Amino acid sequence: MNEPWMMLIVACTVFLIGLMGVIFRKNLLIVLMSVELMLNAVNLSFVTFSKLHNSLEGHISVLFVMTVAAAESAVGLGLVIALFRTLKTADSDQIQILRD
Amino acid sequence: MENSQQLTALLIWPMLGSILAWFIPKASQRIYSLFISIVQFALVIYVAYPVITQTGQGLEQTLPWLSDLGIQLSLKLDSTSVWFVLLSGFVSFVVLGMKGQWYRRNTRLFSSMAFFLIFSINAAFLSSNLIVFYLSYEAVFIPMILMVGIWGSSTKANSVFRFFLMSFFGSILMLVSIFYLSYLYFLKTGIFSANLNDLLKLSNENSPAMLWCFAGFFLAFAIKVPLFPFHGWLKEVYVNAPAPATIWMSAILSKLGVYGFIRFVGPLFPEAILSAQGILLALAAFSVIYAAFLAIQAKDPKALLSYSSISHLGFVMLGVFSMGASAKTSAIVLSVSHGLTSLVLFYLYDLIVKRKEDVSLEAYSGLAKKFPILFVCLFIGVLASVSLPGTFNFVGEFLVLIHAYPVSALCTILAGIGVIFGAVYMLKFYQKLGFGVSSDAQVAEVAEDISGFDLIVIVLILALIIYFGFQPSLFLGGMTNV
Amino acid sequence: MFDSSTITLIFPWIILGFGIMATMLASSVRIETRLPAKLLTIFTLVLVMITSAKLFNLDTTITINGFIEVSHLSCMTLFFISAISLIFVVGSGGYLEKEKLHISDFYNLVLLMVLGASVLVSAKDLFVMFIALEVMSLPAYALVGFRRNDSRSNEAALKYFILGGALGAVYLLGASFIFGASGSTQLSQIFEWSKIHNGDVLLFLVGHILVLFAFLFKAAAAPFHFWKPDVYEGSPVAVTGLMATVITTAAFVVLVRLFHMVDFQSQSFVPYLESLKQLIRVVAVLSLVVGSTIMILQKNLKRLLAYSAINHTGYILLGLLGTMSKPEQIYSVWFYLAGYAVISCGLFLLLSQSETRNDQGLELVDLTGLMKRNPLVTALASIFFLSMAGMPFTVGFFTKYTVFMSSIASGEVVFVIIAAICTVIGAYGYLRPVALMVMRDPDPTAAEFNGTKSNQALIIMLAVLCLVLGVFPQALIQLTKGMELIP
Amino acid sequence: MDWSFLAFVIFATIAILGSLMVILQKTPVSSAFSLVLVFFSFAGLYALLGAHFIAALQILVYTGAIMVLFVFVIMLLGQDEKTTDIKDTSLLFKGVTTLGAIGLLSVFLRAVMGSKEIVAKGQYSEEKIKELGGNLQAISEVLFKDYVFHFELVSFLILGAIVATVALAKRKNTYSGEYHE
Amino acid sequence: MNLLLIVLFPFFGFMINGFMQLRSLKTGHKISSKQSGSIATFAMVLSFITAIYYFIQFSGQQEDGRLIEQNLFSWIKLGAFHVDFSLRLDSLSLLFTMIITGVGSLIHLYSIGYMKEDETPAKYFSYLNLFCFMMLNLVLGATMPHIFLGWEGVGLASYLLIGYWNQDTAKVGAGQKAFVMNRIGDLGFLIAMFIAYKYVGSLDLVDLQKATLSPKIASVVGLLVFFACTGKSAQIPLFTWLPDAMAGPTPVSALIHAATMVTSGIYLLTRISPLLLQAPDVLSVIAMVGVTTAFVSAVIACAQKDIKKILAYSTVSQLGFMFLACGVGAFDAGVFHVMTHAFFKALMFLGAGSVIHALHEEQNIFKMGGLSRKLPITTFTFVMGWAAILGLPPFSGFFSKDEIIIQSLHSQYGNQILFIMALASALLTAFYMTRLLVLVFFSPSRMEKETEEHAHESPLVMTLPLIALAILSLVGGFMHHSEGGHEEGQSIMIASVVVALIGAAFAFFRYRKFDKEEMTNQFVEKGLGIDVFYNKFFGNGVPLLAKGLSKWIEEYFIQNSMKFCTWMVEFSGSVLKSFQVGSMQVYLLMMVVFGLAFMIWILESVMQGVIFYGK
Repeated sequence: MNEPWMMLIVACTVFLIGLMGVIFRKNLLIVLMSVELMLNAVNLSFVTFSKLHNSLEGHISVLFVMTVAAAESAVGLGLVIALFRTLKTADSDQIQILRD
Repeated sequence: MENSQQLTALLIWPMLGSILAWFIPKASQRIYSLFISIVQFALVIYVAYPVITQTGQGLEQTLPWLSDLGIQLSLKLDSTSVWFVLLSGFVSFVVLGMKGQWYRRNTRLFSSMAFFLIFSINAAFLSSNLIVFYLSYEAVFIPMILMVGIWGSSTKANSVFRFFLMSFFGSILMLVSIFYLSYLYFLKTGIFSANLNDLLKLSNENSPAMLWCFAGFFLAFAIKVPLFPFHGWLKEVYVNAPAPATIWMSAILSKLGVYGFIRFVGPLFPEAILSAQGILLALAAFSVIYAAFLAIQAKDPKALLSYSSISHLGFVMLGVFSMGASAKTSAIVLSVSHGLTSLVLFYLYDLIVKRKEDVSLEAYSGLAKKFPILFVCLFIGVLASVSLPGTFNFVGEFLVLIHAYPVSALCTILAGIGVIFGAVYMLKFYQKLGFGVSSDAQVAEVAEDISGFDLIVIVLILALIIYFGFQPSLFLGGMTNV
Repeated sequence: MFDSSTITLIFPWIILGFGIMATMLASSVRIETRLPAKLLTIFTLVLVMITSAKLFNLDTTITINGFIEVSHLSCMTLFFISAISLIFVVGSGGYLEKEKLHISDFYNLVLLMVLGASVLVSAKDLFVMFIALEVMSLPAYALVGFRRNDSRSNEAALKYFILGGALGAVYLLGASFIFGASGSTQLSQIFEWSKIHNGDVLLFLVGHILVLFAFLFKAAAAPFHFWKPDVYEGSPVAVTGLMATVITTAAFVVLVRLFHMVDFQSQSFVPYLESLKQLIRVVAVLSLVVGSTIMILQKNLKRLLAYSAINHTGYILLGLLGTMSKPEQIYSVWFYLAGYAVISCGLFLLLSQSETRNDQGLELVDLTGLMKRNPLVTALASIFFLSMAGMPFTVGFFTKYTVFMSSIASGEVVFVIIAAICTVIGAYGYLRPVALMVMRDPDPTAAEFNGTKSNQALIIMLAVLCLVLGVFPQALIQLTKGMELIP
Repeated sequence: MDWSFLAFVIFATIAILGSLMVILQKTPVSSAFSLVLVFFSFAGLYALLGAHFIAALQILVYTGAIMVLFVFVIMLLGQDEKTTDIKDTSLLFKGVTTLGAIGLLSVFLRAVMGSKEIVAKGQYSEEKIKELGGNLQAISEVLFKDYVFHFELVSFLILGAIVATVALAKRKNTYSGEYHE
Repeated sequence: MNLLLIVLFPFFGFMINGFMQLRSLKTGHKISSKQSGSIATFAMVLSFITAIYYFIQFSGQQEDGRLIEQNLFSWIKLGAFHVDFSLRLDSLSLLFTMIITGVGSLIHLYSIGYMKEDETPAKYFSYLNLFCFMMLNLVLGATMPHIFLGWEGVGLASYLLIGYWNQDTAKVGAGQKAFVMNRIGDLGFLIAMFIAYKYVGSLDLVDLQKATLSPKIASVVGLLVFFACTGKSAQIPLFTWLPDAMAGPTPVSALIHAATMVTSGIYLLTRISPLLLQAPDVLSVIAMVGVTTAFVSAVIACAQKDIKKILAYSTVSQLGFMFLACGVGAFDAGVFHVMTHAFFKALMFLGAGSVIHALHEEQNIFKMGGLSRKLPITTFTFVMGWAAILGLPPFSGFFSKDEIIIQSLHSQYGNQILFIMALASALLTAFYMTRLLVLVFFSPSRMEKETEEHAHESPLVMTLPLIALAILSLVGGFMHHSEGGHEEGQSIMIASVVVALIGAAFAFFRYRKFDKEEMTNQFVEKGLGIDVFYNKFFGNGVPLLAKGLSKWIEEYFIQNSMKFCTWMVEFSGSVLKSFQVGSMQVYLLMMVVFGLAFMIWILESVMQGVIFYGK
């Protein structure tokens, strides 16, 4: 069997790549995708730990995370659509009216 | 100590007055306020009478309030606090009789706030639990800010803010000190308490922590009094405040600081005071001279009076920092006399200003001829302020200085020089207002001389000032046995 | 697995669930008719309050499957959250009407949010926490963006959503690390594990810190506070009020649980306690400073209140700091939360009555000279502002009092002094609107305040509550003292 | 060098490269397709870990549902042209972000090294799962026995998501301004 | 008979007149000077009669029995500190009482005429009575604070009377100057009391007289008390207020600034003489200051043109003589000179008042002349006063002044310098007094026509006191029973008379035919620049210092430090605010950076450096 920490490294890397995407992509859709990436990475981490512990909690968690991810992306996309209606853009640079 | 249930009356009555004020029609607010305050004064006298006569006997009352937070409503009227309570009762009664725009604009709010102020002041003077003291000490801000803000002469908010922020800054650090003291007490005994009697058990400790706590207390009270480097807020507020607020501030609120020093700082931190006594005395003495200089150059008469207030309170602080029972008593006497004097001066100044507004004089001059009786009264007030022998102030100032002298000759002499400058600026003040050729010939018909309530009250106070100038034993007798 | 006794324990949630479904049905019939939804919501919340009040006399803490805890803490918080929401539901009708937002969905979302918050405060499992957090947050995102045609509202919602989503993922990563380290997601088991664990704790620590970050974000503690002013400013006032009360309360309950997740007596975690305290110190001080200093520069009232909320977060963290070594002091945190919620509930309801001349939201200048035009509102607003500043004889004083006391008792004098100074700065910020209202002459372009009688009565009630609690806080303190934290 | 390791390396590489592509692609559509790639490789990793049910769900839920949603919205909003935002972002910003990510990664790496010490204490070993009749069987049992509360809660989550999305994304404001009672 | 009566009569006078004045302001009813003046005078006469009663009582008693003490009430009692409010009459205070009430009565009487034209005579008389009341307190008080009460009280009355015509701010300013300069001296008094209390433990005069202090303390106390006296009695360095004080009505100058108040310094020094005798150094200081003052002010007087100013400087000079007497230990001689000086100087002031009255407020002696024909009684009485001040036998001044000059040489503390300076001062005195006399009364008239025509002798109320005082100036010298003539005193006596005559003759011949204004040395006329110096240094310096303090410390330090605090807070707020850029991604980045920092920090501290530095 592979060393589980290698799996974790993959998870962490993907997580951080997702984080980077959230931070520096301006297109809100890509930002949302990056969030999905982060959640996926977490899933991987859960499953790995679950395997390590001989436990099913991680698996169950993944199920819920998936659901949450779906729900979240639905709401997020709804928000993007609403924003697009008022501002005609999906660019995060355009939403800096509220500041200071 | 005698257990007494009457002390709460001193808190309940003004609170009641504050609430009921909202249900009184505007036109009769002055009468109402006068009534409530007279009854309140009578109550104070009634309650205080046994304390004054039976020397050394105090009244005590403890109500459980927030015992789980270490707060008890322990009230104590002893020979230290009784004078301050009496003074505040008297001053409040006089102030509420003053006529002015506060009885024309937002009247209900004014009376309500006034009684809330009286309530807080009484609570502060009576409480022997430090937290309750702090609570009331800070509650005083609220009506004060509103008064200055709403009825003040200027809409400049800065002065109010400065006053509030500086005082609040000091007092909140005091709160931290109180907490820390009660924490120390907790470490010692396992009980959380902020009662003065309990905390006094810490007073013989001489640790850096106590020094820091002292600093917290010192800052709070030094700002309130105010002492030299902490007086920056004072002038603007005094000048902009309406007369009642000014009188309250200079006659009573500054005494809150003095009282705090006498009641709490002195007993709690004897070691700290002794170790810093030189600096403290020097600060007090310097306050006297410095404020006198400021008063000399002040253009606005009210600013002059404000600075003179700082100067006189410097004397009081000199007495307080000299330590010792006699010096303490002297400081109390001077506090009371300064309270009465500043009451007279600010009161009369307000009357003059009102008259001046009535006749639109460009500058103050030669008014003595037009309002002779008013100016006779003012002159006696000025004399009291320069503490001429025969006035109450002289007794206080003399006692303070004579008791401060053995502690620090230099500071006493420095403060004594303030006496000279006191004469300079007060005479300047009087001369500016009263003497010279007046610029308006028709004033006499338009504005009347002092009369009615004003006259009665002022004559009464002046009579008191002179009477106590010769017979101060009332104040001295009760306090020697403390 | 759910026997009858368990059912009674989770009865409030069941009611909430049915309420949500009923409201949804009611709203789906015709979207213009919102009275049924509103009544249903009120009815549900009242029922929840009653049922949770019934659970007050529960003398033991019951944990259902190790996931959900029914205790004094959770019942009180549940009661409290539903009461606050009830006040908002009752009080914000006029506001929604005015803003043309009055649709049934609002009530549905509020109920969902309450459900999430109420589960969150009872959650004893990292995963329940996450789901409940999302149940609470998703409606909150929608509510923030409820003014769909307003780009500011949209912007606020999106910011909140993206940041919330990212931090949610961070939370999950942390939770997975904790799960990896301890083998469980249940707090009680983690606690047990921490007692006996002896070895490398790095994985756990990283997970724990990540989890804490996520909830510090929800609680808007600096430096995780950035979203708060923007979101407050962009969202409808009633929603801001709900966020300031319900979400803050729930977030702090969880935060407290998370901070006390491990047994600090345990050998492996002894050094960790000190570091954790350091973290709280830094975060608390940062929150205090950021909140108070930026607050005094604000022109927009909601933004000001957002920074004030950050400032308050600092105080609560200070109380939390006190509890790290003295867990019995935890009541100070609860008390602070309750007091703060009462104040901000009143204040936000009051603000929701305003009618400004522009869409920028209520600016500070809109309050100019309010006393001459509307003395009642001025009085009420002053009471709330002074409460926030911590003036005596208002509840704000005792909330600060308990928090200071709690951290002094843990020897954190320096931080209390910093907090005290920040209080002064903050007081300036709260006094500015009061001074504007009281000291200035009326400005013809200033805002109008028109509320219905019932709303006014509600606000007056809250103001009186502020004052009453400022004089007699014992009852509330006694209640909060019962809210012990069980690991 | 066994096969599973090789599979791991392949999947892991695809996953990481795919994620990098997600955040570096110019058009949202290509990002979305890169994401699909990542999802697939993740499914492979799950399978390697013996979580077959999860692997299947991964494909179904993510690729099947979420990605479709994304692509749908992309098309709805007409976001299929190239965006240059990645270039517009200042180098400093990107640099700090990358540095931060690397810093975090190093911390995480150090932390997950601790996983080597983990002692399995759960009851669901591979043998046990086999005994129970496979991964799906075991999960279902746990899910509907112990985690029923979560399950119910998640249903409300979905409900909330629906209501929220509907409330947000409705095209016309149906508010008429008057009460209809 | 009650000792209190002496004090109370003037007090009642003050109260009655004061109330009448206030009432008249209300009703508009004018009170004539006759009405109010007779009340005031009556009060003083009653007081005088009481004093005479005690005089008679005392003269029938032995030296040591001449003491009456009357404790009125306990004034200040605090712990160990105790001051009674009690009156004490002994021969010294009786003498002063008699001077005050006697001369006071005459001057009150005179004032009735003088203030006839005044608008508010009741106010004037009430002030005058107040002054007498305070002055009597000063001399009758048994304790230092009581004396201080009177001491400050007379200062107050002096202030009020100098600035009596308060429409004129210059006059008010003169009063203010007097009050403030007195107060400077009073500070010495106060501190002397503090020290005395510290080392003696009591402020009762008897205790102080009995006390034996270390020479150092005694000198400090003595010096401080003397400093107080220089204020009240217008000695160097605090003498400049007295010439300005002539702004007040002339009877006031006669009473306060010649006869009574200014001599209270002598009274005080005499009172604490036992203390002073313990500190010989102080005595020599007092003597030096006294004689220097006498000489300097005599010089200044020679250059004055204003009749009242001449008299004022003359008063300062004579007071210098009295201090000289005290300084050489001859307190008796000093007190004796106080008495004679009270007679003749009051006489001269009143005479001057009569002249001024006749000439409608003309005070320049070079605009007078030849008045002897118009004002015969005034002239005659003035000549008597002149003779007295010159010390011509048998006038009163002869006895007292010569006593001082003799003592300045022959006393235990005397020396030749003092003697020579005293003689020189006497010479100058003779010169300037003769100059005054000749220019006013005997030289050719230099008046304007109109004033000359209107000049007439004063009414009886004014001349009567003049005559009475003239008689007193003549016989006053015999009231003092000198302890026999000194052998060596004879020659000195003759020398001083000769010196006086030389001065007089010189002046007489110089000014006999004077018909134009004399060109005096401006520097000398302006008081040798001392007053100018004070004005420049203190008059401008204090406001300048005040302005400086208010600008540099108050504005720049106090106010600006408060502003700085506000600025600091606002600045840090705006710095922190600058993080709030509005972009959620920047927010997230900052959270990541901060989070990373926290994480590393925590883990480093927990794991003691295993994260990056390895195990």
